[in-house]
Amino acid sequence: MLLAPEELGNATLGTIVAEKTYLQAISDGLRQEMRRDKRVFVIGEDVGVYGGAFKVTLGFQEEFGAWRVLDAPLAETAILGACTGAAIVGMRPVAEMQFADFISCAWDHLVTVAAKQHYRVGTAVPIVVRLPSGGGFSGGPFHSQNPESSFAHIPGLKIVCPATPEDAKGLLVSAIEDPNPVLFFEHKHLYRRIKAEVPDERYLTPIGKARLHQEGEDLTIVTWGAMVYTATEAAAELAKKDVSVEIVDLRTIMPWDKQAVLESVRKTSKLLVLHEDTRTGGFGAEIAASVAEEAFEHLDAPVRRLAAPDTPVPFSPPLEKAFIPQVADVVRALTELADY
Amino acid sequence: MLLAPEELGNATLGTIVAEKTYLQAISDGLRQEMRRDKRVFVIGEDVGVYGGAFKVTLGFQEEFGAWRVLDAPLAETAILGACTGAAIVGMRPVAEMQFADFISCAWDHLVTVAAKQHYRVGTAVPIVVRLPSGGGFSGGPFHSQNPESSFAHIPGLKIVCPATPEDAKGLLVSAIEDPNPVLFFEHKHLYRRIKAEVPDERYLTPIGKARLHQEGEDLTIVTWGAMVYTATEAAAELAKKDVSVEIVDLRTIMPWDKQAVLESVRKTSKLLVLHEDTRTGGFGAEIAASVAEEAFEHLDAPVRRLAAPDTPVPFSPPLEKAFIPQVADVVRALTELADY
Amino acid sequence: MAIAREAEPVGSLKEVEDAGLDREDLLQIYRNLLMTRGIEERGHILYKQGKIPGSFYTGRGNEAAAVGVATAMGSEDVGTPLHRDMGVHITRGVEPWRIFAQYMGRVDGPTKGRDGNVHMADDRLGLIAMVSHLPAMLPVAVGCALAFRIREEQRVAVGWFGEGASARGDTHEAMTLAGTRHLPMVFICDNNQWAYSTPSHLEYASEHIADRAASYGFEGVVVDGTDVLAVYREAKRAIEKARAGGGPTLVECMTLRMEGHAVHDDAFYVPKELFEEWAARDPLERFRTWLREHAELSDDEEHEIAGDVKKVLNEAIRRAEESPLPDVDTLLEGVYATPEELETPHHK
Amino acid sequence: MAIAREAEPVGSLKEVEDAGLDREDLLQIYRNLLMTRGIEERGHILYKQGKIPGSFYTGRGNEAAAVGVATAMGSEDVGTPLHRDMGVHITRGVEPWRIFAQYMGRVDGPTKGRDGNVHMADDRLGLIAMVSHLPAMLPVAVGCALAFRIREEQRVAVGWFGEGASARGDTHEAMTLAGTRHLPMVFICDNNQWAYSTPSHLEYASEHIADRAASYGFEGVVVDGTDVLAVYREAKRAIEKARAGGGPTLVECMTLRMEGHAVHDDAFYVPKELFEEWAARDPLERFRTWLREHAELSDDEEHEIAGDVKKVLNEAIRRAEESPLPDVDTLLEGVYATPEELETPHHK
Ligand SMILES: Cc1ncc(C[n+]2csc(CCOP(=O)(O)OP(=O)(O)O)c2C)c(N)n1
Ligand SMILES: Cc1ncc(C[n+]2csc(CCOP(=O)(O)OP(=O)(O)O)c2C)c(N)n1
Ligand SMILES: [Mg+2]
Ligand SMILES: [Mg+2]
Repeated sequence: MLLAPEELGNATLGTIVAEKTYLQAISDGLRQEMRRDKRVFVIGEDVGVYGGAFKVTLGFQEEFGAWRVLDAPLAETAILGACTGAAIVGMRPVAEMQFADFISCAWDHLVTVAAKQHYRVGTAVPIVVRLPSGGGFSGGPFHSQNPESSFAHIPGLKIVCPATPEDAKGLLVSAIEDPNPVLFFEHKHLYRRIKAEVPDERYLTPIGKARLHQEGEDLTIVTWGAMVYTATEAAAELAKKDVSVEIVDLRTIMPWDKQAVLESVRKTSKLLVLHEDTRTGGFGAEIAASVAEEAFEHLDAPVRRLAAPDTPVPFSPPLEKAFIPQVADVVRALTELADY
Repeated sequence: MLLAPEELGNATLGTIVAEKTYLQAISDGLRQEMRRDKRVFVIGEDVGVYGGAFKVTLGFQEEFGAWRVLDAPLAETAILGACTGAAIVGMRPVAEMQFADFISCAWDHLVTVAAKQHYRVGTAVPIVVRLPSGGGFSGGPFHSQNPESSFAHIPGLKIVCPATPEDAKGLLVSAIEDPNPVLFFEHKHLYRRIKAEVPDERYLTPIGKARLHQEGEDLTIVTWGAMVYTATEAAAELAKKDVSVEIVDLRTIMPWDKQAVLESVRKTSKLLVLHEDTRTGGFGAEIAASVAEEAFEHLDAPVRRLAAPDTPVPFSPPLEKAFIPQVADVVRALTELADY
Repeated sequence: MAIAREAEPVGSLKEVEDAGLDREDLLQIYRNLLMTRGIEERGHILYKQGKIPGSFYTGRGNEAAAVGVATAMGSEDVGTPLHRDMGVHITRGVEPWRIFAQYMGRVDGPTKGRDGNVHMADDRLGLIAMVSHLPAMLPVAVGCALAFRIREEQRVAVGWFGEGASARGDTHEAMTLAGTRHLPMVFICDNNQWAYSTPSHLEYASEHIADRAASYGFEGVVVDGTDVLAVYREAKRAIEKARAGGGPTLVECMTLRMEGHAVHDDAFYVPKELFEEWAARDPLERFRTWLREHAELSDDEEHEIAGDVKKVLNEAIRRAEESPLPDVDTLLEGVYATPEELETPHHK
Repeated sequence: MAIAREAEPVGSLKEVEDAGLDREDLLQIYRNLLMTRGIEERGHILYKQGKIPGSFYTGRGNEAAAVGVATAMGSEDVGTPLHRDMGVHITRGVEPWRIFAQYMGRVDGPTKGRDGNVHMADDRLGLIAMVSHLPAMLPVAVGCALAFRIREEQRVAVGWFGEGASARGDTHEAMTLAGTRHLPMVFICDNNQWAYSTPSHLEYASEHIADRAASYGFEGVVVDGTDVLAVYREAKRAIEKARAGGGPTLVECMTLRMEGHAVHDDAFYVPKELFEEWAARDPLERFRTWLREHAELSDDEEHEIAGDVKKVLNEAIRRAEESPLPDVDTLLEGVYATPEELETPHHK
C-alpha cells in the first residue's frame, strides 16, 4: 500500500521540525540513537577524530568517547566482521564504509556470514552499514558507484536508499532497530544539496514501504536515491505537455514494496524504472520483470528501464554526464512511453 | 541468431569424437590448451598433487610441472590477483576455485581490478576462473551456490555456464582465448552424470551465442547449466500432452544472446525463464525484463520466472529438493503458461 | 628464525593442579576426549551406512587441542570453533544426540537441517556457528572481543583457524584489529600440517604460524596439540591474560590430521611415516597413559568412563534417528530475524 | 621488538658509485625529484583554478622514496605505484604533459579521461595503473613476479602499499604467495605515518611494518624515505636479490605525509611539531645539500636543472590544456578488450 505524502514517517502532529540537510538528518538520527541506546556504537575509517570523510560523525567521539566511535584500521572485512561479532553478543553496531565502493572488500563477510547466519542457525545479526554512494562530482570509477543491485540478490540482507532528509533519519533509526543486516545507502550528491524539514523527535520510517513522491495519472516512474530528483524535474517537463507523472520513491530495495508499484501501475498502465546504477542485472530488471509479469493485463506499453550504461563510472565530466541518467534522458523516455 | 543443434561448436565433419563426461571434456580441453600454448598455466587450491577437488587437473602436474600447475595457498584474492598480474605480462592463467562459492573471497579483485582495468586504462586481463557450482547433493549453503547472477551485473566480466560436454570443452577453449576475464561455471551435478560425444580436436564454441537445445512451437524455456536437463525432462512431459516446448540453452550469461531468445519468443509467444540460482535479482530478471520490453507485442502471456526461492541453499535432502527447481515444478509452470 | 615461544610439555599432577584442574576435571577431560572421538567415529559409520548426506569431516588427532582450549574457557567466554573442533562443542556441553541429528539433517540439529557437518553451534553455550569459508569467523570472534572491551566485561573471545586458512586475508585483518586495540581475544591455530592436500610450506613461509604474532603486537606460543594438559595450560594463560587486559595471544597447536581432509580423501599425499610417527602420539592414548602414571586412573574407572560414553553414544544415535527430517513447508522461514528475537538476546 | 634491519643513511660519493650510480645519474635523480614535486605543485594550482575535476592528491614528502625505488628498477621490471608515487611515473619516463591531461580528464591522459588523479599508468613503461581500493594491486604485482618465475625471466616486480593499507587482507595474501614461492618481488611500504586521519598505531601494532617480513619468510628493512640514495641502495639490493632468485624483500620507507590526505584536508590532526620536524628533512633539500657537499653541484647546474624543469612544466600544462575532453560518443567503447590487443602484448 502506498503511503500518501502526508503520512510520511511516523511524525505526529505537533512535532518540532527543522530545516536540515540530508547529511544533518543522518547525523542527528545516529546521534539520537547513540544517546538513547548504549549498545549502539560506530566504527569505520576516520570516523572518530576526523568525523568521517563526509563529517557525518563530526563531534561524536567527543560526546561518546573513543570506544563508541572507533577509528578502524583500513580493513573492511575486519570492520564488518567485528560488527557481526559484536551484534551477536548484544551490541548494535553501525559501520561506515568511507565510500560505498569499498564494500566490495567485505563482500564475502556480508554474503557468507551476515546474510546467512540467521537462516542457517537462527542467530540474528543486527548490524547497519552506512554507505556513501553515487556519482555526479567526478569521483571516477571507484568513488561514484551504486552497488546496491549486487547485494539485492542476497537473501538475508536488507537494503535502504533514502532520498529525503526525513526518510534518511527515519530509515536509519529503523535500520538500527532492525534485527537483520541492513545496508544503508546515503547518496553523496544529496548530502548537502537537499534540505528539508525533519522532525526533531525520534521516529521510525518503515523499511519495505515505498513513498508516493508525487501523484500522477498517466505514467509511473519508480526510482530511488538521487534519481528521485531527476525524475521530479523530468515530470515537471512532462506536466508542461499535460502528461501527469506519478513518482514512486522505492526507499527500500530489499525487501521492495511491490504492492505499491503494482498499485500505481494499475492506475497509470505505463511504467518507467529509473536508476543510477548500471542497467544489465541492475535491480531495475527485478522490478521490470515483476511488474511485466504481475501487471501483464494492465500494461499499455512495455515496462521501460532507464539506467546508466554498462560501463564503469567514468571520471571526465562530459563522460560522467553522459553516463548518469539526466533529466533530458528521463524526459525522452517518458515522452516515448506516453506516445506508445 | 540461434545455432541449430547440428551446428554446435565448430567441429568439422570427419572429426574423431569420443564419449566423454562433462568433467573429462573440461579436463581434456584444458590439457589440450596447455600443450598447445605455453602461456597457459593453472593455479588453485589442491590442483597439483591432488588434481583438484574434482580431479579435473588429475595428472596435470606430472605432465606440465609444478610451475604450470600451481598448488596455491588458501587465499582466493592472491590466486585471482596473481592471475591478473600474470595475464598482464603475457600469460594465460586458468584459476580454479575449489567451489564456486569461495569466489566471494575474491569479489573485490574481480569487480574492482579485473573487470575495470581495460575500460579504465586499456589493459587487457585475459584470465579464466573455473567455478564448480550448483547443488543437488546436500552440499549445504556453501558448496551448492550458483553465484553467476551477482557477477552478471559487472561490466567487463564474461560469464559462461556450459550444459553439455561439447560446449564445456569448446567454451573453455574460447574462454582461454578471450582477452577478457571469463568466469567459467562448471555444474558439479553434471560432472560425472552427463556423457556425450566430444570431438578430440581443438574447437571453439563461441562465447555469447545460445544453443537451441530442442526445437518447439508452443512455448520457450530459456535456461542454462544443469537446468537444461530439468527442462528437457519437463518438456518431454508436456510433449505427451501435445505441447511443444522449445529449449534455449543460453550457455553464456554475459554477454547473453538476446537475439536468440527474442527469435524463439517471437515464434512461440510464451516464455519461461528457468534458473537454479535464487529468484530475486537473479539473472532471470534481466532476461524477463528484456523480453517483456522488446517482445511486448509478441507475448501471449506474461514472461514467467522459475528459480530457487530467496533463501540460502539448505542442506537437508527434503529441503534442498524443495529449493532447487524440479521437473514437476517446471511442468507445472509450463502447463500454466500453456493454459494462459 | 623462530620468534614464538615453544611451550614445554606438562609433567606432574602438581603442575596441573597449579593450573586449576582437580582430579574430577581431569576425568572430565578424558571423558570429553573419548566422547569427541566417539562421535566422529560413529558419524563415520553412519556416513558409510548412507545415513549422513553430503560429505563428512573429522578432527581425528585434534581432540586434545580442541578439548584443552575449551576447558580453559570461562562459561561466559565465547568462541568460533571449526571443523576439527568437535571437542569444543562437547566440552561446552552440546548434547551428542543433537550433533548426530545435525549430521543427518534432522530438525533437532542446531541448524534444524539447514546446514550440515560441523557447520553448527549452540549459541546458548557461547559458540557461534562456522561457515565454510575459512577463516571468515575470525573477524567475528574479534567483534565479540570488541564488544566485551567496549562494555568493560571480563569476557574473552576465542577464534580458531587452520594453518591453511592462515593464508587468507581475514586472518590478517582479524589479528590487526585485535592487536591494535589490545582486545580480549585468543587466536587458536589448529596446525595439522595439511590443508586438504596442501602442505604447510605452501601456506606460510615462517617456521611457526605463532611467529607472526609479534608483528601484530602480541605473544605467540607453539604447543604440542596432542598434549591436552599443555594445551590447557597455554590456553588458560592466554585467556586469563586477555581477561586481565593483557591483549591477544596466538596459540598454535601442532598436530597431524590423522585422516583425509574428508571421508572421500585417502590422504595418499601424506607420507606414511608421518602418520606412523603421529599415531604413536595419539592424544587419547597419551592422556590415558598420563592419567595412569600421574593420576592413578584405574582399570575400573577407565572402563566405567568408556562404557558410559558408549551408552551415551548409542542413545544419542537412537534419539537422533527418531528426529524427523525438516518439513518442506518451513523452507522459506527464518531468512530474516524478527524483532522479538532481539528482546531475549542469547548473549547480553 | 624490532625484527627488521634498519638501514644506515648514505654517506659518501664513493658509496654511491659502488651502488652503480654515476654523476649523471645523480643529476637525473635530482631532476626527477624536482619534476615530481613540480608536477604536484602545479597540479594543486590547477586544481584551485578549477581546472581539475574531482579531488586531488599529492605525494609531498614521498618524492625521494618514489624516485629512489624507481631508479633502482631495471627497464624490464614492472611495478604498481600508488597515489604518493608520482616519482615512479616520472622516473620511468611518463611525459609530464600526459599527467596534466590525466588530471584534467583529457583524452591524452593515460586513461583518456576514464579515470582521474594518479589512477593511471603507462603500461609500455612497465607500470600498471592503480585502483582506489588499497592495496588491491599488490596481489597483481605478485602475479607479474609469478609469471617471471614461471618463464624463468630475470625480471622483478615491485609493489607499493601504504602503512594504512598494510592492515588489509590483500597485503597479507600477496606476501604469503610471494613468500611461499620465493618470487622475484619487492614490496615497498610508503610509511607516511597517517592513513587519512588515522595514525599508525591504529593500523599496525608492531614497531615497524618491515618487522612482519620475517613471518612471510623474507627480509625486511626500514629506510629513511627522505634519503633518496639510501632508498635507492636498499631498493637496488632488494631488486637484485630478487632477480638472482633470492626471493622477496619488504622495504619500508619512513616519511611524513607533508600535506593533507587530499587537498580538501588541512590535516589538523597531525601535530604541528611533527610537520616542523619533517619539514627540516625535506627530501629535495636534503639531496640538494648532499649533491653540493659530495658531488660538487654548482649554482649553474642547479639553476639549469630548475630552469629546464620549469620549462617542461609550462610546456606540459599548455599542451595538456590543448588536449580535448573525451567525446561522449566514446563512452561505451572498451569495456571489453578485443582479440587483436593480445597480438601485441605490451609486455612479453
Ligand atoms: C575461503 C575458502 N577457500 C577454500 C575452502 C575449501 N577448503 C575447505 S577446508 C580447506 C583446507 C583448510 O585447511 P586448514 O585451514 O589447514 O584447515 P584443516 O582442514 O587442515 O583443519 C579448503 C581449501 C574453504 N573452506 N574456504
Ligand atoms: C579498501 C579501501 N578502503 C578505504 C579507502 C579510502 N582511503 C583512501 S586513501 C586512505 C588512507 C590510506 O592510507 P595509507 O595506506 O597509509 O596510504 P597514504 O594515503 O597514507 O599514502 C583511505 C582509507 C581505500 N582507498 N581503499
Ligand atoms: Mg590444516
Ligand atoms: Mg599512510
